[in-house]
Amino acid sequence: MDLEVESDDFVGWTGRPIKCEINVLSKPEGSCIFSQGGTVVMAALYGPHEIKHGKIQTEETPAFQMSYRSKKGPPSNESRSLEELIKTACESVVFTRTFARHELTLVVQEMQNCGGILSCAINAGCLAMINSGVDMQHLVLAVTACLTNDNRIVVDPDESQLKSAKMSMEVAFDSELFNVIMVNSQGTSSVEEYQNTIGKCRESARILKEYFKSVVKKYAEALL
Amino acid sequence: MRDTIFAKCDSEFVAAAIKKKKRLDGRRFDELRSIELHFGSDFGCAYVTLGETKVLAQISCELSEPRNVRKNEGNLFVNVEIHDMVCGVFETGHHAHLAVHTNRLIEKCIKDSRCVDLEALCIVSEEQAWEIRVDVSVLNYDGNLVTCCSLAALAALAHFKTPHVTIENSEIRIDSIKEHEPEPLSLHHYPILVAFAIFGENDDILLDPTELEEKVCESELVIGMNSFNELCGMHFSGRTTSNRLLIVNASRQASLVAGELVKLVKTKLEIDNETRRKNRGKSEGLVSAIHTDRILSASQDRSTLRVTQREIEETARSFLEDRQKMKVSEVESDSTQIPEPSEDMDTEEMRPVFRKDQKRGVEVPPMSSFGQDWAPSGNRNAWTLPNATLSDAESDDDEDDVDFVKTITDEDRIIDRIELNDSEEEHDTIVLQPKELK
Amino acid sequence: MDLAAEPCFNQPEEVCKKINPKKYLKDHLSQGVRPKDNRRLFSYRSVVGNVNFIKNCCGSSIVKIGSTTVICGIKNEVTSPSKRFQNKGLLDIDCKLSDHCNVSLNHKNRVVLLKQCVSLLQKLFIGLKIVDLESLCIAKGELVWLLKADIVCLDYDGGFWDAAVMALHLALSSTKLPVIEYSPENERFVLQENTLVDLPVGKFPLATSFGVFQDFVFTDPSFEEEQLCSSFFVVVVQDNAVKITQKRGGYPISDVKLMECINVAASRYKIMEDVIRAILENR
Amino acid sequence: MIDNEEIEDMLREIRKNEKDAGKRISLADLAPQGQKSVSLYERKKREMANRRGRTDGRKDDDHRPMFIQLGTVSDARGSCYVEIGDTKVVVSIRGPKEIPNLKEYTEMCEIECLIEYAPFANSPTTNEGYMCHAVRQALEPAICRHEFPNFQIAVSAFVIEDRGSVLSAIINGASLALTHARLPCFGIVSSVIAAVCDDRILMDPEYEEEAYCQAAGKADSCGLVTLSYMPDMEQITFYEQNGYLAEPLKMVEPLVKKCQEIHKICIQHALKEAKSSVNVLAATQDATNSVKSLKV
Repeated sequence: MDLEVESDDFVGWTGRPIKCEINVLSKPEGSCIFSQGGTVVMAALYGPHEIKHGKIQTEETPAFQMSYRSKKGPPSNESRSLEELIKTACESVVFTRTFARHELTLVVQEMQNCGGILSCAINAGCLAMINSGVDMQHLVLAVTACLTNDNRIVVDPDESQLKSAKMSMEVAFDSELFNVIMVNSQGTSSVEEYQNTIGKCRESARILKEYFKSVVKKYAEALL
Repeated sequence: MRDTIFAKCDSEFVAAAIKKKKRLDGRRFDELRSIELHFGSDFGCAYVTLGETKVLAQISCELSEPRNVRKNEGNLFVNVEIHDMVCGVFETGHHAHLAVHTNRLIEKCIKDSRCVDLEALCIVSEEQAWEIRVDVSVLNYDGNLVTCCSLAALAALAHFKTPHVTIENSEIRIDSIKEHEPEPLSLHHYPILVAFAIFGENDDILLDPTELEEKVCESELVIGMNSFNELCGMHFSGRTTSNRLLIVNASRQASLVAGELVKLVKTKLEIDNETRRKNRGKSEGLVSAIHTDRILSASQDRSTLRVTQREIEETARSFLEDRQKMKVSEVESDSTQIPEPSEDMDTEEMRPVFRKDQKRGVEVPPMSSFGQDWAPSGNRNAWTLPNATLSDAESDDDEDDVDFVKTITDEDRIIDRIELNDSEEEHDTIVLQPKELK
Repeated sequence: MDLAAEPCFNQPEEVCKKINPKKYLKDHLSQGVRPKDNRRLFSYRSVVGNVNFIKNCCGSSIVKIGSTTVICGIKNEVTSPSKRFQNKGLLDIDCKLSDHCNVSLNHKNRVVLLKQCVSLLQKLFIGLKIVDLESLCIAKGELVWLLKADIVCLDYDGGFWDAAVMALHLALSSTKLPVIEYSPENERFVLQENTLVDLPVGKFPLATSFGVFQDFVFTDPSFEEEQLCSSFFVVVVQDNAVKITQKRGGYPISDVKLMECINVAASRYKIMEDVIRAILENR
Repeated sequence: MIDNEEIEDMLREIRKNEKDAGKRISLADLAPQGQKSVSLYERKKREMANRRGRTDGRKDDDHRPMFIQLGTVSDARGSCYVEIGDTKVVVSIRGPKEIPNLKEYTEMCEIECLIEYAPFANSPTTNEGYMCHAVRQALEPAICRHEFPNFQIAVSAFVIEDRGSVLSAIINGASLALTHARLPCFGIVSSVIAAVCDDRILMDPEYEEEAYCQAAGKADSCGLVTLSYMPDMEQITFYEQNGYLAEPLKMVEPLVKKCQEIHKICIQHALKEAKSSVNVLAATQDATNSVKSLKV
C-alpha cells in the first residue's frame, strides 16, 4: 500500500515513503514485505509450533524465537545485536502464555539496507504478527529519528543523514498509550533535545498506527 | 507448523491427473510458473520469484591472497542458506538433504562450469585478488528450488560490479564509486539449471515441478544448460528409466527454457542500467518488488487441493442446485470427485460445473479456462482492490459476517463462589489477568 | 556475613519473600522504599574506587558500588595496524564474571549480560571517541599500541554496567605508556627508559542503570531486584549531554518516567565527577 | 556519529593478531641498545652468589608486610583478602553443600578447591592444578570434616596479582576465611614458602627468585620449600619441597618459627573481626527488641 498517495490522514508523515504487502509467502502463517524509503525487509512468522526436540520449555525459555538474517555472508556482531533488539521489541507484544510447550519463530530477512533497518524490521515483524493472527497485547511501532548538527530533528533519515547526524535514536512504542518499549540512542544531545526528539517520534508513531490500521482494513475487506 | 504431510490419496490423485495429461495448477507439461526478477539498489543483488518459490542472491567481494594452488586466479565461493523453518522444522532429514543437494548443484552450475572468468579477478598475481562470495538465501520453498537459485545467482553475477582498483608503487587503493566507474564481472556463458519431474510408465516429463509434484514424482532430472545450448551439468535421481529418448526430449525443452530465462535476465539488466543512467547510478531496487496493487489471500493461487471444510459444503450445495435446475442425469458420473472437473474436459462446449468464485482461496477453474494461455501468477485470481468493480456475488455476504459477540464482564469470569463455614470470612476467587502476573 | 543464606523461616518477612518475591518487591516499591537496604527509589549505593594498584599493568582500577566489586586491568602490547585505518591504535575490551561471584546466576543470561555490556563499552569508548585512537599510534602504518582491557567482576550484586564503565574510564585515564621512537642508526624502534606518558582520555561518562519492574522505575538495582525486573533502562551521561540510552524491551514505561530518569542521571553527574577526580588525584 | 565498520574492522584486526601470535613484536626486544639483554636466569644466579641481600633490600629471612581483610565478598559464606607485598589474592568459602550426583556415602566432608588467575595477572609459575591440590591437603587436617558427611566445602581463590609466594597467601587466606565462615576448625593454618640456594634460606621469595629456583638445574642445588603449620596443635599440615637441596630436613625449624609469627598476625585479625561481628549482632538484637517493645 503506497503511503503518500493514500488518503489525507497520513499527511503528517515526514519520513521516507512506506510501501508494504501482506501475506507474500505461502509457508509461514504470517508474512509481509515492508519498505521505508530504500530499506526493504521481509518478515515471516511461523505460527505456534512445537519446540524442537531436545529443548524443554522451562520458565525462562522464551516462547518467541527470532532470527535476523543479513544477506551478506556470515552473521556479524552488528546483525546479532540487531537480532536481540528486534527480539526484545517484538517479544513483549505476544501473549506467550496462551500456547504451552509451543513457540513462535520470527524470521526477518534484510533485502536492502539504506539506513534505519532496525525500525523497518520491527514494523515488518509487527505486520507479520498481525497477518498471522496470533493474539497480541498491542502493536509495536518503531521510528528512527536523528538530530542533525544544526539541531534539526529528522524523522526516518536515510543513510547519509544518519552518518552525519549528531545523535541517532530508534524508539519502539506500544500502540495503546504510546509508552516506550525499546529505545536505543547514541550520540550527544542535550536533555531538552532528547525530549523533543522522543516527542517527534511519538507523533510519527501515531501516524504509523493509522497506516497499519488502513493496511489491515484493506486486507480484511479483501479477505471477506 | 509441521511440514505439510502429503497423504497417500493426494499422491494417487496427482498421479491420476498426470495420467490424464493434466496438472493440478492448470499448467501444461512444458510450462514454467510465473517468474519475477528484480535487481537491488546495490550491485550484485537479485530477487527471483518462481511461482511461490522466492530466493534472494547477493554478491560481495573482498581483497585477499589467492589460493596457493592457483596463483593468478581470484576465488569464488557459493553458499545456499535455507532457514530450517522454510521447509518444515521436523523434516530434519529432508531439510539437510535439500540444502546440501541444492548447494552442490548450484556450485556445480556456477563454479565448476567456470562461467566466471577468474583470471580477470586477479590484481597482483600471488598477492592480491578479488574473492567473490555468492550468498543465496531461500525465502520460501514451493518446489523447483534449483532453477530459482541458479537464476538468482546468475542474475546477481551479471548485475555485480567490482570497485575500480588503482595501484601506486605496490600500494593498492580501492576507489569509491564516485571516483571511478566500477567494472562488471566478465562472464563466459550463462548456465541455468532446469528441473523436471518424471512420472508414470510412459515417462511424462513435467517442467518446473511444485513441491507436491516433487514429493510424488518417481524420479527427478536436473539439466544445466546455457544460452548457447551447451550442456553444463546433469543430475538424475529416483527410479531408473530405460527410455533413452526421455533425456533427449528433456534437454531439448531445457535449452528452450534456458534461452528464455537468459533473455529475461538480459532484458531486466538492460532496464536496470537504463534507470541507473537516468538518475545518476541510483535505482529504486527491490522496492519495485512490492506489489501494492494486489493482495494474495492465502497466497496459494493454485491451491486446488487446499480446500477448507466450508468451501466443500458450499460448492457441494451450489453443485446440487445446478443439478436440480437442469434435471439432467449425465453429470451423475463425476459427482464423486467434487473438486475435480469431469473427464471430458477438453470439449469446449461443456458448460462450467462450478461457479468461478472470486473470493475463496480455492481456484476451481471452469473447463473453458484451460484454453487460455497462462497469465502470470497472482494477478488473475488474486483479489483486486476493493475500489475495483466488485461483482454482486460478494457484496451480499458482506453484511452478515460482523455478528455481535458477547462482551465478557468480570462477573462471568468468576469460576465459582466458595461457601465457607462462618468461621472464615467470605472469599471470591477472581481469575488473574496474565498482564497482572507479569 | 550473609545470614539470610540459611533458609531460616522464623521471621515473617523471610516467609513472604520466599513465597511471592514479586509481591514482596511491589509492596516495598509502592511505599517508595527498597527491600534489602531500604534506600529511596532514586537513591544510590556508596561508590568506592582505587587506581593503579597492579604493578605489571600499565593501568588498573577497582570500583566498588555497594557490594559489587569490579576490577579493570589494562596491558599494553605493540602490533601492526589494520590496513584500512593505518593511524589508529587498537583497544580490546573484554568483560568476565569470575567464578567467585554469585553462583546462582544461570549461565545463559550471564553470557548475554556480558555481550551487551561489551558492545555498550565499545560503542561508548570507541564509537563516541572518549579514547582517541590516533593517540595510540606510534608510527603510521607500521607500529601501533594494542591495549587489552580486561574487566573482571569479583562480587556480583547488580549494577555491573555502571561499575564496568567507571572502572574502564578510571583504568584508561590512569594508564601510562612508555615513549617509543624510531632510532635511525640501528634502524629499529627503541623504547625510551622511564618516560611514561599519560593517555589522553575524554571526560568521564557516567552510566546509570534503572530497573523497570511493572510500572516502577528505580536506580541501581541490587541482585535480587535485578532478577525480578522485566527490563533495564541504561543512561550514559556526560555533563548534561545524553550520550547513550538503551532500554531493551520488557514493560513499556511512559514518556514522563523516561525523562524523569534522564534528569535524575544528569543531576548526579556533578557529584560523581568530583568522586572520580578525587580517586585519580590520590594515586 | 558512531560508524560500526570502524569497530568491526578493529575487532577483526585484534582476532587476526591473536591468531598469528608468532609474528608479534614483544616489548622486550624494543629495549634500548645499552642494556645487554641478559636472561633472568644468569642475572639471578649472579645475585644469589654475592650474598649481599635481596633485590628489594630485605634480609634473608624477613617476610614481606602482610595485609588481611575479612569479609570482602558479600555473597560468600566466608571470604578474606590477603596481600603479601604485591601479591594480591581474594579467597571465598561457599558453605557446606550437597555433593552433586553423589556416588556412595562419604564419611568425611570433601574440600573442593578452585584457583583462578586474573587475565591481566602474569602467568603462574607453578601450575594451578598442583596448587589446588596443595591447598586441599593443607586445609584438610584443619577442618572438622567428620561433622559434614556427604557434603563439600568449596574454596575458590582469585589471584589479582602474582609477585611471588601465592600459595602461602592462598592457604593463609583460606584458613582465615574458614573462621569468617564460622565453620568448626581445629585451628588456623598459616603457611610460608622459602627459596633455598646453597645454604641461604630466602623466606617469602620474590617472583623472580621463585622463577629462578623453579628453573634451576642440578648444579645449582637450590629449590623451593613450602610448609603450612597449625601452631595450636603443633602439627605440620603440609610440607613439600622440590629442587635439588643439599640437606633437606634442615629447613623445617626456621620455617616453623616463621609460621608461628604469621599465625600471631592471623589470630589478631580473626579476633578483631569476631569482636566486631559480635557487636553487630548485639546491636541488631537490641534494635529488634526495641522495635518489639515499641509495638506492645
